[in-house]
Amino acid sequence: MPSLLFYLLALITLGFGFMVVTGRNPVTCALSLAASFVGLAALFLSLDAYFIATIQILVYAGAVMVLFLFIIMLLDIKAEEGKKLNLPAIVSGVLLAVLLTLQIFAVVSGTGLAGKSPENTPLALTEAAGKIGKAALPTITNDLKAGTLPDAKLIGFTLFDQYGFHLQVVGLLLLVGTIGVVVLSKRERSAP
Amino acid sequence: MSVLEIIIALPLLAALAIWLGAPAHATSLGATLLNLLIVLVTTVQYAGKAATGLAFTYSRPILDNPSLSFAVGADGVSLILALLTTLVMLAAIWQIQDRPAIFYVSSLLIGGGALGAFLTTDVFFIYAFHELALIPTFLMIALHGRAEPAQRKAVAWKATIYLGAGSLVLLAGLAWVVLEFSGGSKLTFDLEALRNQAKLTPLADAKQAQIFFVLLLGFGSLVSLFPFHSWAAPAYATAPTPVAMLHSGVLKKFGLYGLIRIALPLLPQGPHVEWVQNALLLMLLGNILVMGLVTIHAHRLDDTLANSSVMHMGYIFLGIAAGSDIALKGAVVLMFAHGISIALLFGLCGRMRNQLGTLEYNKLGGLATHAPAFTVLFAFGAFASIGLPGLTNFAGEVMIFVGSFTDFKAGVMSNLQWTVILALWGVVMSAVYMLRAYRNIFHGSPTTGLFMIDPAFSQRVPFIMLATTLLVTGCCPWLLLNLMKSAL
Amino acid sequence: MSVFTIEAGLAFLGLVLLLVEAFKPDICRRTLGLMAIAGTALALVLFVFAKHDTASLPGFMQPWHQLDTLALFYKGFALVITILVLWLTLECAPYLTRFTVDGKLAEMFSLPLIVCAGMMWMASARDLVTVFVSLELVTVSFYVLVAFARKSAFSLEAGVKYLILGALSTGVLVYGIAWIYGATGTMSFDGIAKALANPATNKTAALFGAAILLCGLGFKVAAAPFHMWVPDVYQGAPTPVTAFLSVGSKAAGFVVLTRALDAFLVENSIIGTEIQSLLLVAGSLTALLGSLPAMFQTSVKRLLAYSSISHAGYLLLALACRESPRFDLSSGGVVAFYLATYLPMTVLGFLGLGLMRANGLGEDIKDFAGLAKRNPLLALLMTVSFASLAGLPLTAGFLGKLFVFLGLADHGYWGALSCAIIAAATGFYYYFKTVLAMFTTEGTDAPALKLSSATRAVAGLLAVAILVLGVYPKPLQKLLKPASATMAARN
Amino acid sequence: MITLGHYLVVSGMLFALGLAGVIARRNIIIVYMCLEMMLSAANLALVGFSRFHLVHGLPDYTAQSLVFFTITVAAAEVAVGLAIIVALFRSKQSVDVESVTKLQG
Amino acid sequence: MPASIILLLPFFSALVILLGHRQLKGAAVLISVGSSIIAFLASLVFLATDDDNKLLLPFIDVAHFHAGIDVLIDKQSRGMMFIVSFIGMLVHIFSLGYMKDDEAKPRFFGALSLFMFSMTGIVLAGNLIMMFIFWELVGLSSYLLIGHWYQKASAAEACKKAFLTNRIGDFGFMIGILLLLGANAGNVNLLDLKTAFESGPLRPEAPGYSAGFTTVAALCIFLGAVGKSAQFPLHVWLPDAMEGPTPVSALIHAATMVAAGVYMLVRVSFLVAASPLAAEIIAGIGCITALMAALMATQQNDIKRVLAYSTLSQLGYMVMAVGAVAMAAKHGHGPEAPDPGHPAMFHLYTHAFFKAMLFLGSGAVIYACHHEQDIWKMGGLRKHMPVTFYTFAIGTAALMGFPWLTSGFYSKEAVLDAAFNSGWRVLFIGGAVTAALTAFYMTRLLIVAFMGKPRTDSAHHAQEAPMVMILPLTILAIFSIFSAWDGFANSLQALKPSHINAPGEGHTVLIASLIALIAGAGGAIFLYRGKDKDPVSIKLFANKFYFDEIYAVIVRVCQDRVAWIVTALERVFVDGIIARLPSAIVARLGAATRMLQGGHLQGYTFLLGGGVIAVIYLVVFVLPRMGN
Repeated sequence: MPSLLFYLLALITLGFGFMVVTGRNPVTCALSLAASFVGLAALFLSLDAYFIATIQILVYAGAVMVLFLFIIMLLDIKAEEGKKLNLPAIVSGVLLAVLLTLQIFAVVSGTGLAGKSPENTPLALTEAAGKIGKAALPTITNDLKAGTLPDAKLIGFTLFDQYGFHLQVVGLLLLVGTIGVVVLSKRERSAP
Repeated sequence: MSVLEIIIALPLLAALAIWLGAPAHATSLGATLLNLLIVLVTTVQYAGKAATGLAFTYSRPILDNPSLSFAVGADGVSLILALLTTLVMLAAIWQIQDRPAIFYVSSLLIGGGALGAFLTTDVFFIYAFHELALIPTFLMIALHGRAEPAQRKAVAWKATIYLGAGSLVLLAGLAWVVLEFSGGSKLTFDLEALRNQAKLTPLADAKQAQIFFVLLLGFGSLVSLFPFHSWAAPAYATAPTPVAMLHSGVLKKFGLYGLIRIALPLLPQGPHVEWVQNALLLMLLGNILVMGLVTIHAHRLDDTLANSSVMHMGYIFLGIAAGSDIALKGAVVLMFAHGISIALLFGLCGRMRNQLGTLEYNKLGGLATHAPAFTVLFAFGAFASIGLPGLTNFAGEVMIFVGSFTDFKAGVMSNLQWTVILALWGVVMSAVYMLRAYRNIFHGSPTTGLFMIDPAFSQRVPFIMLATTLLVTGCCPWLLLNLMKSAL
Repeated sequence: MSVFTIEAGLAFLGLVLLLVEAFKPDICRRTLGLMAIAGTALALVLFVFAKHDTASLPGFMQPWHQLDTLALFYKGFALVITILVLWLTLECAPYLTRFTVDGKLAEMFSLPLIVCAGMMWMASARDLVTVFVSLELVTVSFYVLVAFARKSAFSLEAGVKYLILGALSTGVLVYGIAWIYGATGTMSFDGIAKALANPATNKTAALFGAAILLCGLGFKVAAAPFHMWVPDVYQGAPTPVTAFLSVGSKAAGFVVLTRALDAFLVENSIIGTEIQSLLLVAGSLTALLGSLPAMFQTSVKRLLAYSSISHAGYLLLALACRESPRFDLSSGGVVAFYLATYLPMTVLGFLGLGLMRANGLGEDIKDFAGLAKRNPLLALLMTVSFASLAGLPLTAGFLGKLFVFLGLADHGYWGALSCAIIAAATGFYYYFKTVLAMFTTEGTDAPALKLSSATRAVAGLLAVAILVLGVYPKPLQKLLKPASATMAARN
Repeated sequence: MITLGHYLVVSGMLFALGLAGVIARRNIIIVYMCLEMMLSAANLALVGFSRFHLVHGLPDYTAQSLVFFTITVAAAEVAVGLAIIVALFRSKQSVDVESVTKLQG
Repeated sequence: MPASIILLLPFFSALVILLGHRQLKGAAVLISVGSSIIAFLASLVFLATDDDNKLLLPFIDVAHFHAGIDVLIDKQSRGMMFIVSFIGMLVHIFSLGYMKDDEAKPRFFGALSLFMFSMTGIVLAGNLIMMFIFWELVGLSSYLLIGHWYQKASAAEACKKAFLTNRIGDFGFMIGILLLLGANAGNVNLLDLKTAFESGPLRPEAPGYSAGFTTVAALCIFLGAVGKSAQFPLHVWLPDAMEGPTPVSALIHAATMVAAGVYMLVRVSFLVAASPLAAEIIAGIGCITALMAALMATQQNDIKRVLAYSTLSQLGYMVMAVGAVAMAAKHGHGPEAPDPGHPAMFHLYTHAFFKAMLFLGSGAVIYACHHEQDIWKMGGLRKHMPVTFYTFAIGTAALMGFPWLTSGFYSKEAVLDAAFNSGWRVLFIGGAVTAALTAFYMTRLLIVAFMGKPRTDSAHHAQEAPMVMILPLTILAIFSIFSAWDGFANSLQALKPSHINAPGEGHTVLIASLIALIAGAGGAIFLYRGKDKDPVSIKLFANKFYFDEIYAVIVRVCQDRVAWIVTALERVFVDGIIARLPSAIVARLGAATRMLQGGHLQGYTFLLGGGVIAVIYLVVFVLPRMGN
């Protein structure tokens, strides 16, 4: 992948992220977040994670952001303009962010992991077709043999073959979330 | 099932029964009296056995590894202390009048805890029972202490924190002991097993000294070893009478018992390593001389008694520091003696406070005229703590002093022996403050102080019992010594 | 019947109860509660008699679920605490309903069942994915439960704080998982252990990942410096939820922590010493930061929250002491033992608090004044509970602390031991401050406090459990013994 | 050449950025957005690692499964979280972090 | 057998009276007097028993430390026993009359029995521990008896003072015992100690012998005697002890208990002999006490106080004799080895009779004068109380050492002889001057109290004492005269030195003492005849050299002030550093940690984030470098 594109995408992600953090208007923030997530999704794409990129857009940039915007609108939250900024909080926030970034820099530069790149660790699709063996579905092996990465199929296969239990738990979790939302935002039927 | 288990359980069960609604006075008195009889019979049995080691042992395993069991067993030392406990308990409970049930319950719990601590042979339970006995002590000081609520709470807190911290240091020391002496395969809390291991593979002297010092600090702060004593005087001065009697008389002996029972057998060289010995000697001199002077300065009877009780601990520590067989036995005798005498004094002191409302020396005087029996009883306690021969304290003290001079080379005095000389001056000081108290309270014209008459005979019985004990064991200390035939 | 069936059934029962409430809105909340309790109790009974080997699980579960003693113990633990929390909810219902929407409590009976299932799954987790999903199931449920009494400003505030901080910790946790995965290339504990025992594994990345992961888990167990949410949330949440959080959630967190540490501190682990030092530091700090501020609390509930922090500190210290050859309990065993003793005393404490509230009293220490006169039994039971929390001998709390202290001393961690001792000494102060208040005679004009016989029975049972565990812990130790054995084998 | 390191640094910076936002912002909704950002940053790291941890020459899909779960869970969390925030707003007419400072000490 | 009767009978008498004095009432008196009579009879039997050293009762018996109630029966103890039981019996009988009207008679007689028990114990003690036990017990009985009229503040203070002063002496005594015990392997049996010092491990030739040790031990033991026998500087209690009833003064504070110190010193004379320095100090202290007390006595107006100072002075004599004999032995002037006689013991023996008689006589006077004790308020009693007067005069003569006729003369000669032979001439001169002073103040007393005209009504109406009081006086008067006779003294085993009738050095001693007697008595007659008030006034003597005042200052400064300071320091430092400082630190820490829980979400998130960064820093960047 061209470096330039990576830097562009990183800039989009981090830049809009920065706007989320600094934006005074919640709506701006929400929209910036959506934009940042789109950039992130593109980074996922550059990492050959097409399915993840898709649901990042669908779920995050789509559903979650809509939810945020909806709530912001619903509550009619004003911008923080009139409010004083909490200067110590800002300073400490920035300080911690800088420190954390420095630490991550140090860790990344200190590990051998950092050297891996798409160029020196290419996907080996056709060999994989042989190695995956019979366990996988034929459609996956066929795609692999054809030299395309059946990303969604592979994730789906992993999820439903191995992580069936987890899926159910997550399903339960979503249900709990639903119940929670109902419980927490339900209006009182009878005034006391 | 061992008879010792009954002895431990009886007061605790009685306490429970009272909490659940049994008549407090009758139940507690009956249980204590019965317990005293059982202990007496057991003691006589033990003396008759001519056995020297542990007797009446019984063990109920609780954990395999770490090996922990509810094990009871008694030798002469524990029986002497059990006897002390039951005697003081009986007196303390007997003298309670017109008080809520919690007085009885707490007395039974303190006594029961003390009995448990003295009669179990598992380090864990020895520690545990003592803690059990401490709680009611705190509660009673805080709730029914003889001071303004805020002040008595402060006093109770001071004691609580001191003793709590001391207990934790002690716990650390005990843990260390258990770890060092358990042998390679598994941890054990069984004192006998630990002792055997200590005999088998004694530690290096330097290490013994370290562990001993930790134990000394832990046990010491429970016994108000100088400079960890400042909880004791206000606590005793404030505590309700039965609690003051039981804690100063009995429970405080736990720390000393622990040193004699746990620290010394496991770490025989501990107190003799130079730095530990010097530290101990300095501390006990603090008890004797500093606290002696502080006691002289006291202006109230409860202050005098409370501080004197702190002071006298110095002598018992001296016995432990000396470490010879005679001195240790002397220390045990003195523990018994001090327990009885201070309980007697606190009991009388409480009665005086009830009747007179004050214990300030300058408001008292001439009580002997109208309360002669009371005076005589007080004299027993006072002269016992002065160390008058014929009362038990003397036997203990003289044995401690003698025991400190067993390895004396003519012309060369060791630090220990110099300490004894200074400690002897403390005997003079205790005469000073005790006689001053006696003079101020009982002597003089009856018109100079408040009026008080002798309590009814039935209320004198517990004190007569204690005084008699002092006299009998004072004239015949061999009665106690016969229980400790083997070397400690 | 397999264990998994019971767990799934429990979750299902939660849903059924929701449906029951939905379709029969006028159902008596007591019935609902008793149904939940009965269901959980049934689950407990079934669990005891269920097959306890991995082979009995459905095939798709087998790679993700382990049924070693530790897991089984915690599953039972989760069931017991759930039953108690449900009971506590019933006890607290009279005042809780004043703060809930329409005075309904249905979700307070159904969500705990789901939480219980989540905790049981956490106990068996063999990999980080399972940990993550079940942990989140529990956490999200707790977001709801904490804010459940939302008409109370406290409950709502607690909910917001728990939400923000919980979500933050989730982010940290996932980031940590990512790095651990990056460093070891696997998410299963066994794989991580294997990779960490391999010197070729990148140490810095592994350390970084492990550190962040432990931060995330540390939040769940209230380890310093991630404990700051605990006092506020515990104080604000409805009392049953607080009890659930402080016992159930914390226990679940410790299970996962035990599993993770078993992997991180595997023999010859490249990050072993660092993580161990971290645990010692964090444990000491937690014990102190829990104990010191607790001295000044006036609210008993908040005090219990701080106490729960300091208990977490002791537990962390227990985890830091790995193999104790002269001990039948491994660190995991000690933690399990400690938690088992911690359960009855904490629940009893909260039960007392709940009963006070249910009788129209406050949660402050001063509200406890004269309790001994108003209800001697309750005062006695509370005293037992607090004595055990303080770690007084002959109560369960003492044994737990003793094992921890012994372990520390055995390994020669004197610094940590002194911190723990200072914390415990401070503990004496604040626990007995409360006990003292109960026995003071001033201000006892308040009316006598009546307890139903069922309440008395439950509270009495808990107190008896504290005392029995304190003097006869052998069965419990036996129960936990194979756990340590298997872990020793794995280590 | 773009390496895993680059992705990790971007993920780390996004994470740090989110953290800064969480600490600095007063509007709870925005705080919550920043939290989502942090979660996404973690996801980026996961995906990055999974891409370069080849199993049979393919990215490691177990890690991507976790990402999937994370996103799902995040969605549920957002739902519940926003519900709580709504409840807070209803009771306090504010979503400022300073409106929840009653519990302290 | 007689030994145990003599020892235990009074004990049981005391016990019975303690337990049942309310019920017994008058019977208590009879029990006590009866027991004293039986004890006296037993002591007569006892005189004929053989030497013995046996364990009577066990006390402490641990390891190599054996301290039982074991009696050492030899000439010294038999003789002393006779004195004690005899005078004890007489005092009991006298008290029947003297204490007739006292409400607390049972208490008095109980304490008297206790005293008899304790004193017997001292006399019979076969080892030093037992000696110490009874040593303390006589202290107790003395305390009880001095404080018999405790309602009087002066009596209450006096008994306290007596006990405490004795305690200081006992402090030294105990140290001495411990030193000997340590040096002699736990054995403080008197016979064994004697062997040890004379031929055992403590003899001067033995390896490791330390002269300093012997001296220190001897002096420590001597300190016990200083307290009990009221030697300078611990003499202050004895005059105050006269607050007690007069029979008590006679028995305890004149005849027996105060002599116990001397008796004890004689018992351990081997120890004194072993250390020349100690012997010199002992003799010196004795001489100082004798002289000083005699000087004080010249200016006292209280009849009992005159006698008390006289007692002090005579005790000083005896102590001086102990030291002098040991010194003389070193110069080769000692008695022949087998002679058990000791001038100190002999003087003790004679003194006991005449001093007891004098006290009882003064008691009779006080009784007759309605408890008037000031001699200047008496006068002319000779006519009203002739028997008392004559007996008193006999006692005075004996005390002055009226030559050849009285027992006092012989014993005093023996003491002066020992002093003369000691090698320190100053001892002898001191003794002679004391003799003169003794003659002076006793003559003064006799003249002022008995001669002339009655000066007050009470003296005017004085009547002769009743029979129970006269009888003991008479008996004692007889003894005051005859007790030094060989037949008497030897059969009573009085330890009369064998060379007593042959003073050496050309009668120097005899002449000196005669001169002293004449000078003293003559001076007194010259000064006091027919006077109604004291013509001489020497403040220093009257105020007892200001000892009480000095001691009061010492007590106030060294004890009370120091106690105050120590108490304050203890509060501030010990309590402050050990208790309040840590708790303050913890409290401060607690308050500080509480600040972390400010309730602000931003603060919490900051802490959480900061915590993560700190943990990362610690784990990733610090710990791996520490190389642990």
